Amino acid sequence: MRARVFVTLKRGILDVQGTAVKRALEGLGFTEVKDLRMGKVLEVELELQDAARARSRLEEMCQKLLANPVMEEFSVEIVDNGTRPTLPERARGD
Amino acid sequence: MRARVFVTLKRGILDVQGTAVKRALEGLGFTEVKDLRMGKVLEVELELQDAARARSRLEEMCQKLLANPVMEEFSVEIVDNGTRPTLPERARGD
Amino acid sequence: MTWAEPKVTLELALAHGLTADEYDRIIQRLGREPTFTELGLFSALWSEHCAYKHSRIFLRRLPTGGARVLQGPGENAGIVDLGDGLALVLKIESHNHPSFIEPFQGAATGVGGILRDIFTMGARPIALLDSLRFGDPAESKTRYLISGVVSGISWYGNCIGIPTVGGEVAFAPEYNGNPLVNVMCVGLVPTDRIIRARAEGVGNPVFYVGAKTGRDGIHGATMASATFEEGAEERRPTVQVGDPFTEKLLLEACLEAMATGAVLGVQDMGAAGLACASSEMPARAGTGMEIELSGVPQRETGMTPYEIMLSESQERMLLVVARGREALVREVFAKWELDAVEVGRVTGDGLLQVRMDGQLVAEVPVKTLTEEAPVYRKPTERPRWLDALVAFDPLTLAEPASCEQALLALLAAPTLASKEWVWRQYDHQVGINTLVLPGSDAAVLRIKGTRKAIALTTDGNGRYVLLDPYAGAAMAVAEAARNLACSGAAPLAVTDCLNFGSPERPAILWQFAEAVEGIAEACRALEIPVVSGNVSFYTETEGRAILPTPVIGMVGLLEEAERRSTQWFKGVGDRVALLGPDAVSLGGSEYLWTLHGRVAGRLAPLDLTGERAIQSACRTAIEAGLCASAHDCSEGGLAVALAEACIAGPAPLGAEVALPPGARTDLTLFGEGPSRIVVSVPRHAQRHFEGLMRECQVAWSWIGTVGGDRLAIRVGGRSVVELPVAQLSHAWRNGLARLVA
Amino acid sequence: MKFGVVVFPGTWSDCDFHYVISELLRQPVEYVWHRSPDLSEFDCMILPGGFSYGDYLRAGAIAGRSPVVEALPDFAARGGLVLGSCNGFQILCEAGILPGALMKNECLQYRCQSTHLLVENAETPFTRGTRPGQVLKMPISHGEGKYYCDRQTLRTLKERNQIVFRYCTESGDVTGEANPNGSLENIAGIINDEGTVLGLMPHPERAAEGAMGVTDGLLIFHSLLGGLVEAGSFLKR
Ligand SMILES: Nc1ncnc2c1ncn2[C@@H]1O[C@H](COP(=O)(O)OP(=O)(O)O)[C@@H](O)[C@H]1O
Ligand SMILES: [Mg+2]
Repeated sequence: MRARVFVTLKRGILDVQGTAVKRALEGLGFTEVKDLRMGKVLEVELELQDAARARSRLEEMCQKLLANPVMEEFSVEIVDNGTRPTLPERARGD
Repeated sequence: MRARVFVTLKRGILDVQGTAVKRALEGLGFTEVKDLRMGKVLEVELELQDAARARSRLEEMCQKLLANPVMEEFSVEIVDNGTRPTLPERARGD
Repeated sequence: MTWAEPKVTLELALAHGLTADEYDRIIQRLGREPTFTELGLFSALWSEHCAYKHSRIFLRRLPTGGARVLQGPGENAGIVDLGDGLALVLKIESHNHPSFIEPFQGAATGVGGILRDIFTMGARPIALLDSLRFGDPAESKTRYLISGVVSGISWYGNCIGIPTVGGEVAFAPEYNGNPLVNVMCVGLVPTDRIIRARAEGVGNPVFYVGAKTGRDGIHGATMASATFEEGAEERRPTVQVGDPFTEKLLLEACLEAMATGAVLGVQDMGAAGLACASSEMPARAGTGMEIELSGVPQRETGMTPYEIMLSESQERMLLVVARGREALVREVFAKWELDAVEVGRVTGDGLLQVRMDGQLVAEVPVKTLTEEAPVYRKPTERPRWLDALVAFDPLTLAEPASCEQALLALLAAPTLASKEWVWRQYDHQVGINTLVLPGSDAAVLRIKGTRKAIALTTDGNGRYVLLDPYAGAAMAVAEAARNLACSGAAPLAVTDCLNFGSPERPAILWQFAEAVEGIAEACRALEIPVVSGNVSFYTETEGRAILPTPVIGMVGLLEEAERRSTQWFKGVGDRVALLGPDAVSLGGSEYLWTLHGRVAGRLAPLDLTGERAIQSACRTAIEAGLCASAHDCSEGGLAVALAEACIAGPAPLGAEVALPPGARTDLTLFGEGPSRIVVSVPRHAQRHFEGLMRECQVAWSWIGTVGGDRLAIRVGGRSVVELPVAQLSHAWRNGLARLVA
Repeated sequence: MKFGVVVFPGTWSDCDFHYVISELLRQPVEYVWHRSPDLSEFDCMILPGGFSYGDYLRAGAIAGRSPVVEALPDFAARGGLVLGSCNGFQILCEAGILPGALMKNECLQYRCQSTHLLVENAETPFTRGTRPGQVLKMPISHGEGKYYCDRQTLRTLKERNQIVFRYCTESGDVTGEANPNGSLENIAGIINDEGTVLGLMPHPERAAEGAMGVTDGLLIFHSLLGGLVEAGSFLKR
């Protein structure tokens, strides 16, 4: 079972890093960027078959370690249930 | 137009953070984690209407600034085309 | 068996960076064609990086011995005796190419590598210094590189908890495509606990410890010996990623294991990884080694013997352990949660035998890989363009309209401006030994448990070396020693990093040969042995080489930590003296570059006997407690040295200075020359100071008084500078920060 | 008073604290490995600076879930004192022993520099050798020291006088310029409601002897030791 966990700053908390990246992009001429926020993504491979169980375990991991509730929120996305890959097509960086 | 950009280490490149987090999770009893890699996600809001154009601009941003092709790869995901939000439901971290 | 080796051909050998001659030589030595893994071994060990093929002949000229030298060149690092049962381990290394490709990780792994060189010797690293060169600061690429490099060094050094206490940063367009990242480390070891990278004792087990092996940087060592061609950025060689956390564990585990006495020899697996460690360790001891690769901890699946031998994964070590004490070593590494696997043993046949799942994949005499590597004496030739360059007389240029504007421009020039933007990103205090923080001529660290302290500096000026490789390199040694003298220390030893273009070009090799000769001469005259170093050739892109840049890392000793000095003025009313000769030149000066955009002219003469006398006079005055401050005149000349003495400290202070008339005011103010030191002397110590200077028989004179809130300089009675220290300070403090923001 | 200095994989100020306590203060002190949950022999536990577990997820996050940290609330409830400096502060917040969180510095860079601290609360066991309003000089060294908490928490911190130190100028003004990392209201150190657990970003152990140029850090140690304070020798500064 593959999943993605997103950990991002809560809305309302100033995302200094995101702001810096936005400004750098503007400097390069990418003025169409209206808003940019930066977070972490964890690509996880689990030895579990059941999607619901996977989701609940991942949420538990977030609560216990992966996210700090003072400033962060998280979301869990199950990418595949072991049979069909549903990952969006990747534009490789090269 | 909203989009997500993922910047992750190329396979084969040591993921120092991911390795440490996986170990920590194991220590907390989450032994079902088989593999874990950590990357960045950028949630971007663009002043563009056209999804194809948005994708190509974002890819350009990745090439120019957001990812270092020597060690990172990126992928771009268009989240909505300005009308219907398709973000997965969020499990709030609090 | 999941791997198969390709057949080795001449083409394959050439693709590995070996020449046809070298390939023939391999066949001749082995009496057969090498296997693929063997070809990998040769390509790594016979590379410029490992074999010093083009430099070895010249390096023999360096003085390496001395009463305090416990270990000269040839080991992972050099060692000098500090007394009190303690020794200092030192080494500098370049990570230029990797830092260009990936500035953050390139610089970070540079720090990781040099740290391992120190703790393999049994020493605890206590300080890092970074000597950096970047291209034109107006280029956005330069800004990208400097922020990446500085944050990479900051990350690795801070995370592992070794203070970065000094270094240098200079800019010149010649470094545009080839930034220099040289990192120096020093460590402390009890004299009776020194460990060497030798595989002693036939039958002793060989352990692999530390991080797992991946496919990182395979061919890194050969890459470091190849110039950048168009498209290098697209070729995207694998970069190594640093893991300072794992290295911290490795450091603690290694030192703990060494303290048990069970560890006999250690070498780190950095450039050319296991290949290098498993051949150099037995070669030094006159033994052999057999290795079984299947047990090597691996991060990836399906790695071939070739890949495992050549991987440059970081944070790994090869240990030779005393037979019967394996359990002890395993226990220590288990505590630190690191892999420790027995992968082989020391043999008596002088061979390196590598097996994978029992099958022999390489069998080479270790001496063939190491001592018998090719050594070249390629032609050298003084380049013809040099004559025109040095023939230029800077005094044919008009004097500046305003010396004040010139001074402000120099203080704000990125090469001279305050480097606080850099070093405030480095933890320079952890370990609570740093008595003099970055920002003075040399950093000073106390040695806990003794009354002593050590002083550390790195110095080098590529412009000088371009104009006169022999004198320029000698001046780098003189300046490093002078920086130590200004802090009150006597020089102990040098570690040098020689950054040059391709040695296959006669003009470059001439620069190199001259520079080495200059270093040797200065080290002999000042009696400072060179105990370790590093050569970084091929630092060029498409035939355009960097400025020839030998960087001198130097350590010095203060018998009394209390008797140290810093470069800034401290007391209103203190008198200012200038020690040293009058001879200065605008040739190759920062003034000529910043105001006129030229690198040309002749350097001021260097008199090594005089230099030594001045340094000794300065040191003696500091030891006697006569100096409130001491600062050497380097780039920017006397005016910049005076300004820095006013503004570099925690509480800026002005000064009034009167200088005799010279040939020209700009020459007097901004001319550069060796052997000159500005000191300030409290009133009550004046007499004593004057007597001491007479005794030392050095040239010196009173030139002014500390006080007020402006720097006022008169030359021949005419006021040429009168600027508020706040204005000087503003220019100097923002010069670099403004560029990198 | 017996001190315990906690060592996590990646800790580096442990030796510095140990040195100050044993060599300068001449007090009994021992290193405590992060796996050890038995703190019964100690009076004061120090969580020193460093990069525990490399700080790879968030500063202090992984260490915040270790056995020794889990034992701290009990230890404090039984009258023990806990001082977390730098990474130690981050760990205490991550473990939820202190409120709030420490985020990346606003400048997005690491900062190693000298700072001034305004003593806001001089009635803690860690600061009773100081005067309220006194300005202390102490270095910082961190990349993630920007204190953050929500409004409600901030209100509580103020009501209960839990803010112990704020970054200030040399003359004691709490200004934006004096704030090295973007901390909320210049907060540099806070204490728990019971007054037994102090977290601060600065390094008192680096400011504990003349050779280092500053000795204000000693005030914290001497406050802990009590004796000298009662004698009044440190109140006159
Ligand atoms: N990259 C750096 N890292 C740490 N400290 C640095 C760095 N660059 C310069 N410094 C420090 O700034 C001060 C001035 O450096 P520099 O101008 O090179 O001195 P000098 O001319 O006396 O050799 C020194 O204390 C030096 O150690
Ligand atoms: Mg100097």
